[in-house]
Amino acid sequence: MFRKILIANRGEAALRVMRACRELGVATIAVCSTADRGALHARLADERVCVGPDRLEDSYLNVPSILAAALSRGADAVHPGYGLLAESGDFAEACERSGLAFVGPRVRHLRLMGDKPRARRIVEKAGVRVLPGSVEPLADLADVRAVADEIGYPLLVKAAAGGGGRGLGVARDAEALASAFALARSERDRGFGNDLVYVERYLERARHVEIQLLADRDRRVVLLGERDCSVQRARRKLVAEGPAVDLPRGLRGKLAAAAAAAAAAVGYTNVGSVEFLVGDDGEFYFIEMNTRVQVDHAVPEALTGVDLVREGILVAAGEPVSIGAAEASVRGHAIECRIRAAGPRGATSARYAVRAFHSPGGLGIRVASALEVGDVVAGDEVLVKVLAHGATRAEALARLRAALPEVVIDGVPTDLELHRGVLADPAFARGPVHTTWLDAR
Amino acid sequence: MFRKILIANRGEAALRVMRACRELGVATIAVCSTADRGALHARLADERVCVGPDRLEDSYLNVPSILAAALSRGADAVHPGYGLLAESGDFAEACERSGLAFVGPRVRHLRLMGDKPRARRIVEKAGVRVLPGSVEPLADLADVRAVADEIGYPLLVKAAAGGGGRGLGVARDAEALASAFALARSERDRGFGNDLVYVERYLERARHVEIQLLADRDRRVVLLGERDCSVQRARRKLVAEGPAVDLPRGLRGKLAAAAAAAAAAVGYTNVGSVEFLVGDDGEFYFIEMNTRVQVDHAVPEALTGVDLVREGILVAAGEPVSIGAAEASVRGHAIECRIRAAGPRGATSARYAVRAFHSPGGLGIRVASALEVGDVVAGDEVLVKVLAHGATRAEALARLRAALPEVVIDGVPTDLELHRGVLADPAFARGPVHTTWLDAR
Amino acid sequence: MSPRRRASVRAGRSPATHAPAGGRALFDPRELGKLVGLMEERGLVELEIEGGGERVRLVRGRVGEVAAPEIEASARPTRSARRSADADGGVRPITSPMVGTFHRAPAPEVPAFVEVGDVVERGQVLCLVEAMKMMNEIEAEFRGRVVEILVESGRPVEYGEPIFLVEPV
Amino acid sequence: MSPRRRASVRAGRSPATHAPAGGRALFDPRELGKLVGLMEERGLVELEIEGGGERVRLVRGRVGEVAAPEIEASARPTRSARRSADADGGVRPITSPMVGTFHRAPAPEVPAFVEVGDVVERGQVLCLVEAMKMMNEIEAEFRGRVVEILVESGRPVEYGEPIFLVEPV
Repeated sequence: MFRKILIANRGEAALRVMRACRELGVATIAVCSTADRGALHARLADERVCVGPDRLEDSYLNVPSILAAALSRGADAVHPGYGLLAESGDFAEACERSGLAFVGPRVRHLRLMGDKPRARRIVEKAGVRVLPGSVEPLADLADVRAVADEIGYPLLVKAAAGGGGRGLGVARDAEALASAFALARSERDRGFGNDLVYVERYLERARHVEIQLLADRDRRVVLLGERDCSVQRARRKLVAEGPAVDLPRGLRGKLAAAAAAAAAAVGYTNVGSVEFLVGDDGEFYFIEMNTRVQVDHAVPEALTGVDLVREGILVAAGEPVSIGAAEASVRGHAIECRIRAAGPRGATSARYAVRAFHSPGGLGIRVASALEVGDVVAGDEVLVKVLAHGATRAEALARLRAALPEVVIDGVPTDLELHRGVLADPAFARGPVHTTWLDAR
Repeated sequence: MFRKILIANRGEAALRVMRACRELGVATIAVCSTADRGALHARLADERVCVGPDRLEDSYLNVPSILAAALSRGADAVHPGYGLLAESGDFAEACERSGLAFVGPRVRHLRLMGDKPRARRIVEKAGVRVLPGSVEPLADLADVRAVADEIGYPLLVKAAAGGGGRGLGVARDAEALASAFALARSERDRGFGNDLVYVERYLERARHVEIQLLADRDRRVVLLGERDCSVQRARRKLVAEGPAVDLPRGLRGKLAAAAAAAAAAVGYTNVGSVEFLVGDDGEFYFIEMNTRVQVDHAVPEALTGVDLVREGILVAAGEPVSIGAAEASVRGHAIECRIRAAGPRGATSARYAVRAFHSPGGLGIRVASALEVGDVVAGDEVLVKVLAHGATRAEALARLRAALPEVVIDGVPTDLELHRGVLADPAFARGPVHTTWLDAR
Repeated sequence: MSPRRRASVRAGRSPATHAPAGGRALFDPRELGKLVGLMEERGLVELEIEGGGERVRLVRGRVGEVAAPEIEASARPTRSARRSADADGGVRPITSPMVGTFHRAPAPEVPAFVEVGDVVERGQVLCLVEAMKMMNEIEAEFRGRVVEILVESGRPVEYGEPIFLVEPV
Repeated sequence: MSPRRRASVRAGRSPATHAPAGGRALFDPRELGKLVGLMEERGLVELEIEGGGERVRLVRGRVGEVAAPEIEASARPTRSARRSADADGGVRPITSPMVGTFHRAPAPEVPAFVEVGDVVERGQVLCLVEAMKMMNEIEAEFRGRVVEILVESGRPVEYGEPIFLVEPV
């Protein structure tokens, strides 16, 4: 087992990793920027290293500085959390070159699944259907047009190195294609990506369903249920819930088998999830694989009782997965709202000081947040995640509806009302909804 | 079902009741003192009524004012929460005389069980063993001495109207008896009590085990598991956990049967729990019945998934209990720490301003608190309850050990370190411990 | 259970114009509580802030054993709080000494005890507050002219809620 | 993920030049905390700032025994913070521009680059910071006398951590 893990993240993600480390008796090193020296994650870790100035690129994305921190403090592993460097093959490789274990999948998994067209090819070869689309990543608008003519509209244009709903655009006709292409390419500037794009058929009426899995180094894959993340605004997930409501008969098993096949195709290890689009006809298509702990990992955790972050650390340390069955038993129903700061549209540079904060409580409620009074938050930041677990969907929903009005975040405009609207909407209560439902609402 | 409930409480207890009301679609009225107009419970209720000045007696214990608030705002029921007026038969009676439903047991249950010697007699008649002690409440030291000579030392002297570890004293010999008697009588000043005391044999090496139950108006009693509350400092509970570790074979069933018999003896309805002292020899003795939702109700809730506060409201509204079996199935293990402000010994009037507060999170963690930055808290107030649930005791304990270091309460001295010490103590980890363990540690 | 109180500051007279700028009200008790916390923490005895038409001055001293000063404001400006602020030019509120239902007249179809413009004498009955089926007479605490009646007859009132504004004469 | 920052203030030069930014910076208790920090650091008992329609006045002193509790959770005074406080009489810290391991000498068994009392020239190598197996030379930013060496050789340093105190000469 590791003795000391550097956590290359901040906020709630860093706190989540810290908890798992404490349970395992592993010491923690937090990294922070000069602006975050007093932040919660920096205060709660066993050690704290300031790795650079305020800008993300200079601190939390500053790989040499993070590695120097790990090495000079005697860490033997690095946990990237989720977000930031979590899916960077370059970062994982740099860790391993420095003799530090990377808590996550292998470098090749990050690279293979991070390159969307390549991931499609691999997964398709493993017998999992993908949406009709470009076989190779494309760099020119002319090539994009050629593929578009072949597949037909509407089309989705994605950055090859994007993720989390960034750099995606829908083109309903040839005219809209150029701007969708430009949007996808702009993603290059955000991290380790290239400027290639990827085009595929766009399904208008579909659900977004993910299968959670965990695989150890002996390639034993354990499935931990699915979650439906179809409630999205502008492709950003608002609500995740599991199990998915009213899946067509037999489909759950097929999705699980497809996810396991996708993971097996690359010999995947550690925590991951496989995203599918599920059409009204029951057909389903691989979208991508998330090669990390997911932001909404609390949903499978609530359903199975398995601590995914803890298991991920154990697997990275060479331990076998501790779950006996190939499929963890799922109990009850869980729904999670991801509540964001919601500044005026377009004002991405807005900053707000938190004046009061109260986490809701109650039976079956789990809250994830690193918010503190006095924090200054960005206009679109995730502030708090509130999950409700119950024996049935109705119970989980009732608990979540009762919990949201108890969230107090003074000083910051949030999308709490939007979440309350979703939970109160008969269409959501009836379920299921499509990925386009909320935007059209 | 009720339409509008006045919650005659504040802080975390008021929030807890509010949640259940929201789930049931019942409107809420908060009461507050002039000092609490901006407090969380007052802000989160649908309506808020200031019922008097800052002193408890003038506001939260001001029965006429509370009832006037309920009547003038059109409430049809009053929920006392836990603490304050929750076990006052006079308050329940005043509610009912005003045409307001009291959410809790019947007035006679409060009166019968609130009068400790009477409760003993009733329960003894129902076949449940009680500790040798005074049959009648005593008013004179001379009478106390007479009983003491009969029973022998060590002895426990209790206020007949006390509760929660207040007004209790141990007398190891005739000399100590006078001061224990004086202490017990002082409890009279704290609420609705009389100045009578009650004397019983003191068990040095015993565990404190409580059985949770819920009974509807058809006298159907549902048992919801037991919890061990033996970790006490100066008779105040620090830790509650369920199930009780290593109970002698067959004892769990006997305790449950005794609790059911005690409840049946008075025709009890609503939420309640029956306290027992369990000796090393496996003999057990009735202590008292708590005729309310308990402060540590989250333990049985975690174990059974049953929302006790919600069920209590339903039962008060005349609904039958919704749990199918006579004994709810218990799943996993739960441990809860009750963290208090801990000012310097004797400085009960100390006040502290909360400068930072962070609730721990994580899988299986439930936090209950109404603390906010800027709050001014008293030197011995319960600030936050942290519960961990896991599949096994070891898992629950590991989760709780990891959660406590994440509790941030700046500006207030707390007993967090004491809790951490308990959780880290091999004697506690091995379990079980006696009620005197922590004080002797 | 032990008493809990929120730190806050007596809503003093000092701010010439109470104009919270853009939701960032300095007079938010929470905000003031933080300032007081800061003072305690850093050993300040005096703190004065002015800006955006607002001014706050806090002076710390020993007040019994409680460090935090007295309390009188609420996060959400209630009617009572707002009205008190108006009470500047000599006009004083008369508040309800109890919780109950406000009645302007002793019975339906009967004239109200007082109307706006009336001059009332000290001890004169101004209204009834019905609590627990008892009608309680509320008397004027001083001689003055009724400037405004803040609560509608038949509506509930809380403890300390201003019901009349009276200008001493 | 979007950038999150804790409210903070650039370590200003002096109160006189600390112009409130954005019209609300000064009112933030955290902002004020920084000012108080400055006062403590420089031994000020009173501080008044005016500008942009804002005014802040802080007076430091003792208030009986009220609320002395040392609050330091959010700002566990790190070595760097404490040492900066010493930097009074013109003494200035030299901070590490990178994360790594501090070395006073180019190799074991070899004399250190500098000792306390040495006068160093601008550009003179003061120490090495080892990061990612690379030895990085840290040079003096100005001419001065080494007053104190704050970190033990072989110990890790973080970004911005003061490692030398140097008195300009």
